[in-house]
Amino acid sequence: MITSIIINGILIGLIYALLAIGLTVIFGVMRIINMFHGEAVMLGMYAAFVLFDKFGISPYISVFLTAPIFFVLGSIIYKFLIDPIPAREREITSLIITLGISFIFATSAMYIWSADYRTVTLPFSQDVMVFIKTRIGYPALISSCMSAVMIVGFYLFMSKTYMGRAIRATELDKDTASVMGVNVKWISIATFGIGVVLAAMAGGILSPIFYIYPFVGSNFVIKAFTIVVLGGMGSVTGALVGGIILGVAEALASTFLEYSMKDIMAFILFLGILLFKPSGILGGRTRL
Amino acid sequence: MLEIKGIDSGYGKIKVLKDITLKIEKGEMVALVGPNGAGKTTLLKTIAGMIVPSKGDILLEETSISGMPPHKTSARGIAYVPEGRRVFSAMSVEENLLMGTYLKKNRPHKTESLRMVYDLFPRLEERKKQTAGTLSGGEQQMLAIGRGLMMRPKLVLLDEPSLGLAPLLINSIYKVLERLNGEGMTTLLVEQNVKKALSLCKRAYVIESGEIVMKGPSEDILCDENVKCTYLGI
Amino acid sequence: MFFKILSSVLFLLLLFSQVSYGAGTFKIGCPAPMTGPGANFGEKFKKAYTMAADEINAKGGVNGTKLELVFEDTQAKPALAVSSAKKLISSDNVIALLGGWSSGVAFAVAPVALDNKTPYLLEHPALDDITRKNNDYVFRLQPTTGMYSAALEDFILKVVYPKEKKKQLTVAYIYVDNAFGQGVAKYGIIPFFKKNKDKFNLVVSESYNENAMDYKPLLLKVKNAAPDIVVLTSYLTDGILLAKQIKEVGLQAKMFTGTGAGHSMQDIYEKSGKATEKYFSSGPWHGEIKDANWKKWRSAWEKKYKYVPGEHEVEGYVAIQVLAEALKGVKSSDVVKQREELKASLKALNMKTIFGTVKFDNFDGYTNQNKAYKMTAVAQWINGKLLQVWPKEAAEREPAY
Amino acid sequence: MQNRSVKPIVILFVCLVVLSFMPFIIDPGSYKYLYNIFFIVNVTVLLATSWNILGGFAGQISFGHAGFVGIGAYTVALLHYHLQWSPWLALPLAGVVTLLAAVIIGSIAFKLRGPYFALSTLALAEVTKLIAEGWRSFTQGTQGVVVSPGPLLSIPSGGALYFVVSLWLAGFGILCALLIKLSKTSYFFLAVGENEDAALSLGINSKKYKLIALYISSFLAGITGGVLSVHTGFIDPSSGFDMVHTVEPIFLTMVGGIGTVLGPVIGTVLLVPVGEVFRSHFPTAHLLLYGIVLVVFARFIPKGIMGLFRKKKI
Amino acid sequence: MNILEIKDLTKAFGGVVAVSDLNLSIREGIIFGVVGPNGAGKTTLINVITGVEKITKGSIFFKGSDIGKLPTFKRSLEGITRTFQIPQCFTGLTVFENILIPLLLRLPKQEAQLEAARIAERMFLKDDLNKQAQMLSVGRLKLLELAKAYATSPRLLLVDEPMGGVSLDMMDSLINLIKSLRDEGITILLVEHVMKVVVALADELVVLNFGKQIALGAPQEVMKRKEVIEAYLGDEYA
Repeated sequence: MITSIIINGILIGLIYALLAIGLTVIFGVMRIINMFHGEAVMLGMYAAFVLFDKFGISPYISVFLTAPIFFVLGSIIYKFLIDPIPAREREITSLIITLGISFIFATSAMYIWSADYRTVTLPFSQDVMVFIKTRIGYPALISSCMSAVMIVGFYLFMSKTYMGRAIRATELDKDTASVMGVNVKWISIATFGIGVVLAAMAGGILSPIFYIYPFVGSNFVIKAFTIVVLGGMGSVTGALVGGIILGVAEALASTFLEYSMKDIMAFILFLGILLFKPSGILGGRTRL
Repeated sequence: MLEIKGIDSGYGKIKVLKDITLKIEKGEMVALVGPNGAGKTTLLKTIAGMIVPSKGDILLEETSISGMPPHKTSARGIAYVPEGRRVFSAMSVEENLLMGTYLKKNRPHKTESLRMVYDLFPRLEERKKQTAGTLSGGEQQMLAIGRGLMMRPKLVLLDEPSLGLAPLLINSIYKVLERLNGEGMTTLLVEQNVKKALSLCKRAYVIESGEIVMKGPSEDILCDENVKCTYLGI
Repeated sequence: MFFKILSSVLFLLLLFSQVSYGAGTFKIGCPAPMTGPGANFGEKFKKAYTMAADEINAKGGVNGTKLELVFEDTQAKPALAVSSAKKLISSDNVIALLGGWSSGVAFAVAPVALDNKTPYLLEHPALDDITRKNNDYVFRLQPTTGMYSAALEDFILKVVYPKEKKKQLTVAYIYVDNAFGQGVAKYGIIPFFKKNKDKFNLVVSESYNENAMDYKPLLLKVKNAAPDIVVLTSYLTDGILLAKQIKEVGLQAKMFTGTGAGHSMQDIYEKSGKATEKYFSSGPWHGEIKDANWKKWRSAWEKKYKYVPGEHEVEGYVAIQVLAEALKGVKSSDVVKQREELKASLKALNMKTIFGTVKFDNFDGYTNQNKAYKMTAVAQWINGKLLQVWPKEAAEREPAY
Repeated sequence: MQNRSVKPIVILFVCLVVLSFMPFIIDPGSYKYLYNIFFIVNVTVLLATSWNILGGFAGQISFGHAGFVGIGAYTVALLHYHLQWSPWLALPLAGVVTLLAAVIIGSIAFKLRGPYFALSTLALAEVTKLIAEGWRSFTQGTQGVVVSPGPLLSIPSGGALYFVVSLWLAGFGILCALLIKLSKTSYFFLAVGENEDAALSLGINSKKYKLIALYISSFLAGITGGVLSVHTGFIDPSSGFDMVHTVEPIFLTMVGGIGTVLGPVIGTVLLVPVGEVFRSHFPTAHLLLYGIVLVVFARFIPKGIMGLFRKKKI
Repeated sequence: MNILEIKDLTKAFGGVVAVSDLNLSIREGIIFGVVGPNGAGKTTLINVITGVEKITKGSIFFKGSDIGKLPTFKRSLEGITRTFQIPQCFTGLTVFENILIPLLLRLPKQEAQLEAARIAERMFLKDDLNKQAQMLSVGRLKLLELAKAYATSPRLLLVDEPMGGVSLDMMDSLINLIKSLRDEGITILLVEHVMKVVVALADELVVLNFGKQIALGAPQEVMKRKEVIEAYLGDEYA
């Protein structure tokens, strides 16, 4: 049973990590806490649902089709609502603005899709494979693997492409990045867009194994925050490690203590890291 | 190459530079010296576009670049090598250098540029995978200069390249600068190490409290009593 | 200056909101979760109330007075619900309050109803304590959490236990950690299995947070205990995930049963990808299904809303009918007196509805509680249909056990 | 000088006394909903003021006020439930118990600065909520606890009583804020919030002042929770520790003007009724409208309403 | 009598040694100059004396008692105050409030206000009294730094590059101001780059390079030493 528990912990941890990445990127580069992160996940789930329901496109494919739309959405929000705020007020004002947007998104979703619960039921939703005596459902397996691929892909984007490096450079030193020829303003807009895309993609990938309703976003936010802190703010590998540690720790706590203990476990981890290594598990400097 | 006509500049309402006029010819290496807080860095930042001057004009090859954001001035060929250790600390050495080829026009020359920098600073090649933040001060300075050179600039603005370095390292960095100047690179060098800077450059400007108080050939400035007094207290 | 104007305009708006419009109707206050996680249920009840009220109004209303429904969003939060209830009572002058979906909300609203001497009719919040507080203004027509398992207990003792021919059956119980889940656990399921210790061994009994994403560690633990019977008390979303993940971890048992709520909603079958096939669900029944009126109502519902109604829809619909019936006894025109008359009339009510007979009694510590033990049933999911299988007299088909 | 510091206190006192007569002018019996809104406004003023003392005066942004409110609310509810205390009598204790909790919370959270401090308060608030959910034998878990307020000094519990009590508690909160603002301490708060390193180098014991701000803030927030629990007559973890209690005081203070005594009051008086009116007039769309109001306010007046006035001492 | 004694002081950041085995004694009532090229450890020395940075090795005695373990604010209350090279003012507050804050720690409000006005006048800040600190120029901010530090009634004042950004005409008055502070009996540790200022002010001068002391003595004499000129001005100068 213990191997099964750990394997399952890792699989859910990968999904947790994907949920956190959009948040950590936006916070890392712009020091903005995006309060509508959960709602972006929710919109991603609905996008996946609609494309699956109407056109039969698998969420694992449609996340790539809808990404440009979410990029534009995120960029517009940053360009017109957050960027014009004077820097001195931005840290907290952006909190209110993104909170307001979260209300707007959630209610709009209710008007568009009603408050009904939706699910994406794939043709192979009941199929199971067995791996080291652990039964893993295909949707769970594919979603976790997709998460891993996305995280690795994003890591490569951030380390191997000019744009990715420009984003990191901007995060580390705006002024110096700008004299390298980086249009810092545009990179900030793009980073916000990317953060929203990552949240929406996480939603899409989550849709086959979770349920969807307009207010589902709030379920993910605290989890995502926990991982951002565990892994270190702004760090992609940190989010991955943080997600897996959280997944496994929760699984172990819920097995050997009581199931309801797992959340307390998560917060004890959270506080412990904050107190003893506020820069996150991988710690040190801001790293990728 | 570069012509600055009577600019005022500063941060917000604080005026740091007053009526600065300055000229650099192509292929020239000019020093800008002055005490801490005199406005040297502010001037470089203004040229690079990080600060918009409130008055006056800046011309690069006869076109005004005044008020242009830094990513545009860099596209026009200005490389600003910031003071201190402003390398991208969490990125590797090679990633730092590649940031120098961020501009589209420089991307095709990526490999040659890297080769050139690694030839200039073999230390950097040895440590290309290392995180920049873990380099020693001198290596970070080399990295910052190398990164600027990756931009294949027409004009390099060097901000205190000898800051906090041991004499040996300073010498090796200065040798590189000399060699690059010999190859025709135009440079504006800001230095607190007056003697060094003046020995390298033929011409210099002295700035104090945001004003150019003296300009001319290096030898003249070195002999000036006032300068001696400011720097040596003699 | 702009803000001064804005604030004075808003203040005026506020005062105008006090003016009650549409006088000459019976206003019924409906605090419901219209946004937030319970919004789906708010919509269900809104449909049910509206359908019943429209039918009554089409026939000319009650004694010539039409019914008017006033909705307020509670987000399923007790504090907001209290605020809504106060507003409905004082500024909308409603004659009675309805429902509120969740036990937590009803628990908080009940004292407000008492303070304002306004009848409060519950059709779904099930926590026993709500009608055990000697609160004379609170009426409940449906079974309490403690009654939810009445039919299930009967079914397990009379059908399952004899059939298994084992001395002791092992049972795993998983329930959602909220007022409803706690209520069912505390008043229904756990006491039942403890009382019959000789026949059953409760090997796992754990609660879970309703927003959890991953139940597999819990289910693996259950699987490890290899129970004969798995009892689940869940809402919809958690029910769906549980059903899917039970399949995934390969947890097998002789019997899976829910206790109403999520497990008796059509959604759970479809949205779990049919994972609840053969699941039982025990809770409030879907109404007197042998009744001709029930059949008529059900086809009318399906025609109007294009889906098969469950317990929530029946309860909501019947609640309005019960109120309408009781309102026949209201004669005066002053709302304060009307409320008293309505209360008296509700107390005297004995009415046959499609949900069953509704009569509010005081018994066993309950006040104004419909003796609804019999309004529970065990139903089973077979081929996408949840049909009642127990008690025998209300069965639509034989249980597949 | 003396006059200048007494004047605002006198004005506050006069306002409170005048407003206390409101129930004689507008009948609480027939305007229950209006009084309900008044009550919510008063309580929210108290909570926003409490947040402002910590976040605005001392510059320590807290994401954990829901935790304080929850602890206060549960103190009243549990004293009533276990020991049959009158909830009214338990009210001051709500503040005290919350303050004691803040001693523990502060000793952990103040090891950190800036966003890390904010996040740790968020985590600590969640932990207290999980304890309230998990410790069923003591807190009744998610089932919640009923509180029946009963009369206060033979004044029957009802709209008028809630209004007057909440009004004076809000007044008490504003008075605390005023006294701080008019005292020397406010300068030390400002110094610590603006630049902790500079403050330390000038001999200001920053930890002490951060703790003072936290203690006052938590005491007021705990009382807020206590009153809410008395008014609602019911408390469960999801409503006691609702994230709204964290988020609402922050944006109301921001809208009104952070760090000023009047800011939280103005923000609350302006926006809370709007929210309530939206909610009852547009049961499904109110969050959408409220969201738009938030975005517009933050986008166009990022410094808050008090920021529009040049002189913003109070 | 020595007001400050530093014994075998070492401060390392990880592997980098900023101050190494330093021994210093500062007599009461003098201006003690500290010079050296950038990165020589001057600011680190100030940080260690004020307790912003913990000591790696060694000890610090202030008026004869070991203060090595006291927190920054207590050292300030004992009489050790500093100014920052990059001014650390309360930027959102007015100049007057900036000066008032340290005074409030030991005076009643009214007296503190009078005193603050007096200090502002003395520090040439009278005209800026009601301006927000963030509106000041760098030079004025340096004055404000000094005013704030002076308001704590220090016995030992550590001044980190007061002249940076100060206009030429202002420099002389500033020199006189610092002199007058010494004449009041305040011991001053002065870190400065502008040599003419150091030479004009310092009664005693130490030159640091790479965290080590390379010369100590009267300024005129020290500045002539070969090793100082090499370290400070470039090796070929001499």
